[in-house]
Amino acid sequence: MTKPVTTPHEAVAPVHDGATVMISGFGGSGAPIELVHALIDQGARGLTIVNNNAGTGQVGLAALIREKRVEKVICSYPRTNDARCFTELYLDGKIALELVPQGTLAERIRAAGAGMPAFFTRTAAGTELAKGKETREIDGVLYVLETWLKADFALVKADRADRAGNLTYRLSARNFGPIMCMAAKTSIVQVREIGEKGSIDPEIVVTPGIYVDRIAHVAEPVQEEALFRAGARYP
Amino acid sequence: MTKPVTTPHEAVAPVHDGATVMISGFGGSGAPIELVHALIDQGARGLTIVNNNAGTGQVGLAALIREKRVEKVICSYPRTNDARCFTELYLDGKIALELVPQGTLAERIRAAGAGMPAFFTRTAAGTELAKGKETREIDGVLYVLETWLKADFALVKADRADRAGNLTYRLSARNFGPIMCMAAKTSIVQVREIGEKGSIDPEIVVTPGIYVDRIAHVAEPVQEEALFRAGARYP
Amino acid sequence: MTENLSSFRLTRGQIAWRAAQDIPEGAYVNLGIGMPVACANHVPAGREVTFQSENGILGVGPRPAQGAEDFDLINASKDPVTLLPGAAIVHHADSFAMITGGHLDLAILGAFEVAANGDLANWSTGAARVPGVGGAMDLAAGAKAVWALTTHTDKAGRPKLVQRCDMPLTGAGVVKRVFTDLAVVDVTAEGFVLREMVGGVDVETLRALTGAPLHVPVAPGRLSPPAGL
Amino acid sequence: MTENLSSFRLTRGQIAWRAAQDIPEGAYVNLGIGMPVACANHVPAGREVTFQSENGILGVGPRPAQGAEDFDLINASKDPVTLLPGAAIVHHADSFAMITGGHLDLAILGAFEVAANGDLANWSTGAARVPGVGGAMDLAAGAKAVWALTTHTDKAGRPKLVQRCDMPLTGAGVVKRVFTDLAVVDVTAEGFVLREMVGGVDVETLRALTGAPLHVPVAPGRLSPPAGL
Repeated sequence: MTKPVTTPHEAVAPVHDGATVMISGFGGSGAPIELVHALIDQGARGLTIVNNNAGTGQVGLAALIREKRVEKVICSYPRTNDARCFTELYLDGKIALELVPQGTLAERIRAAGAGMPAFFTRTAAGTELAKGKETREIDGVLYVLETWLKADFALVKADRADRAGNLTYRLSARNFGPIMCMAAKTSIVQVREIGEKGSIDPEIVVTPGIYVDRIAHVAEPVQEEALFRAGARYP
Repeated sequence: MTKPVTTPHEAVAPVHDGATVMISGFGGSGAPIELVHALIDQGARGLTIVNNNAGTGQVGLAALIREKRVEKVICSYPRTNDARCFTELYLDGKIALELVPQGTLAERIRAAGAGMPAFFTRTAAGTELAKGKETREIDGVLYVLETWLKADFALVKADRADRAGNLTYRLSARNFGPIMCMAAKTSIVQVREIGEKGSIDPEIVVTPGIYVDRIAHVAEPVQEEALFRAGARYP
Repeated sequence: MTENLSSFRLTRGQIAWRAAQDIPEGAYVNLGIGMPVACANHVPAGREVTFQSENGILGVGPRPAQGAEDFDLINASKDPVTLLPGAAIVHHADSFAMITGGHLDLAILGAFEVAANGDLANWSTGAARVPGVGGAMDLAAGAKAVWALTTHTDKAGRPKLVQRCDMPLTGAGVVKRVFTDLAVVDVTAEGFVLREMVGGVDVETLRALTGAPLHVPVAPGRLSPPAGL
Repeated sequence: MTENLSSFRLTRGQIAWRAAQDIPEGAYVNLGIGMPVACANHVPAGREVTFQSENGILGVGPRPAQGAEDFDLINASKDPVTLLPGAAIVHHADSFAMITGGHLDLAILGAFEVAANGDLANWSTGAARVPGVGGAMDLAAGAKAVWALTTHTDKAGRPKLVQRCDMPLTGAGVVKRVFTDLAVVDVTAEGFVLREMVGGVDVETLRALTGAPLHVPVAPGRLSPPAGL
């Protein structure tokens, strides 16, 4: 179907208090800064955030956390160059953390998108991150049962979209975007460029439009890393 | 790494008696006819074949079955326009069939490629295709535990390759090719065109070269459907 | 009782037409092999519907002109198709992720039997010499809604809307609406509820041809398809 | 016992160099954060090795020239990289499918502790205020072989090659070879086996610095890295 194109602020309007929100990106690559800043302005709180990290500096996810909108972070690696926004709240017991091995995180997200409530993986078998989880030995190898990870919303940075919602990404900024679009009830995508239907070759589409609900046009997206290096702070 | 480029006959040389062989294709689209015919010439027998179907007419997989090289077929739909090669042996009790719902078949193949020995799916829950399988109710919904499906070899038809083994496919001939390349110990791919490394844009690669072991150059591949309609027979 | 039912029965094209009228604006839809495929030809003008084919196509277009067929671009019935602007191609696991992940709004499937509890039997009569299931179970389990297209009775005149399926199930409790050559029937928590019936047939006749209780509202709609389909 | 060990110890660059010498022709390799990343700089000329980065790159190339960095193209350490001809970009689940599916020939990882049974501890000292695991457990569990790069002892002089890991495990029984600043040690069914040691250090000293029995062949190799790394 033809997808609505809006501003970042309109795009994130439906995010409600208490929502689980996936945010794409690995470090700064693929971080939907404009959508996250719009979410800060929007005001939703009590959020559970799924991201690979827990924010850097004083912009994007770090700023969302600093503004006390986040109750819990599900991520693989909350320690970055400057993770103080998360770290301070975490050490104060004011934000919860679910630490998930990165591949398990990715596969749990895909499993949600694909309708598989649980799967066995070797990752973390025999480690403390498997504590309390069901394990099973299959052909002499120990595996851990991991469950799908769903979200109410995904905020994703892509590169190009057509009006059918088909997406392409830029280089390694692709990372979690495609699977988060699959796993969220409502996926909200910011793109640099929007074309008519048919403007993206069907064979190079990375995210098919069925996974995209709202498109925000951000013609000149900023790079989180650039903001961080410039010492920027939002708001 | 740089992949060897050979003829179809050289490419299938390592297939051994009793091997499990995945063959790409959905009907005629994506069926690696030249590789399958080379496999018929090569002579391996006692094979277990994984395909969506069980061959049509007297060419390709149907011919491999007719030549009594196949002990078992794992597929979702062995009934096609002219499936007599399979049907006759099956009704005579001379070939085994494991019938798998198509999406479960695809996901079992991907799970093998991704190292997940088992996953829960709603497909087939409460039906006779789930008989004997572990089931579990999760959040009030019944799911079936399905296991990965691995292969010794995959015979796959792609469109273009570079010497790093990266592949693109043509239209809906993509179907099972990418996941079969992931799931097989040795994947053998026929392509219409082979370029130097770097000749395929990294962002449009469908199958990364890590999943490709042997490349056969077939500059003018035939379409199974065309052979079938022409009443062709191999050998 | 209505005599000579055959003159009132819808054609297969008319059943597909009727189902197509109910496909919502913006829906992502998979059309099963057989009668359902024809639904694509009858979506009302101006309504945007995206058709998925389980072999990896989102945005299936009409059959190409004769001579322009490309057998690398086929649908689940293995018939040549085209791509509409905005189409996308994916591999088989990604295609079934759309299905089993609950992303399709609707799967319109053929049926051998539909039970009053929504059970669907459409993959095996139990008598076939060679079984085949294809993507039917994935679609039945995964789509947000499943509609069934079928004749109201089989060739021997036996009801295909039944209390319990005799044939092996495709999916349990999945069917939401049934379009037959005589009626449109919803499957609800209370069982079958008549929504529309063809003109010339009375409720008593329809009930006699239905193998489970058929709840009839005060004023069921009239099923009036265009002629010539 | 060898006195004044520090003059014999390899630099971090030399440890990475030594590990790089053993990467087989044609291998697909993931390099962990920290010391392992430098292995990419020391692969012998003419040997073809493909580096994977878990954020979705197969075919990672060297760091770009200053000013040419693109922060949409970074490695797992979040440092800017380039793509080599023949590279491919995939999404995160597809990238970890390469890892957990057993397609990588080798993961070269940093280590806090390596046990004689191959257990690896490299994600948590148990004391960190904020835990972080990243892709370490996936790599440890998934790669066909895992090598560990580490100093032979920690800053307090305690062995990092141990009988049993005290720290939380990253993976159980996964390490096949350890490259330290003093030696190359294989992890076998019999435990640690010395393969090479730096010149100037005697076996007695090495054993004293190793927290588990160290099997020493008749003629262990000499570890002779180039200077200036």
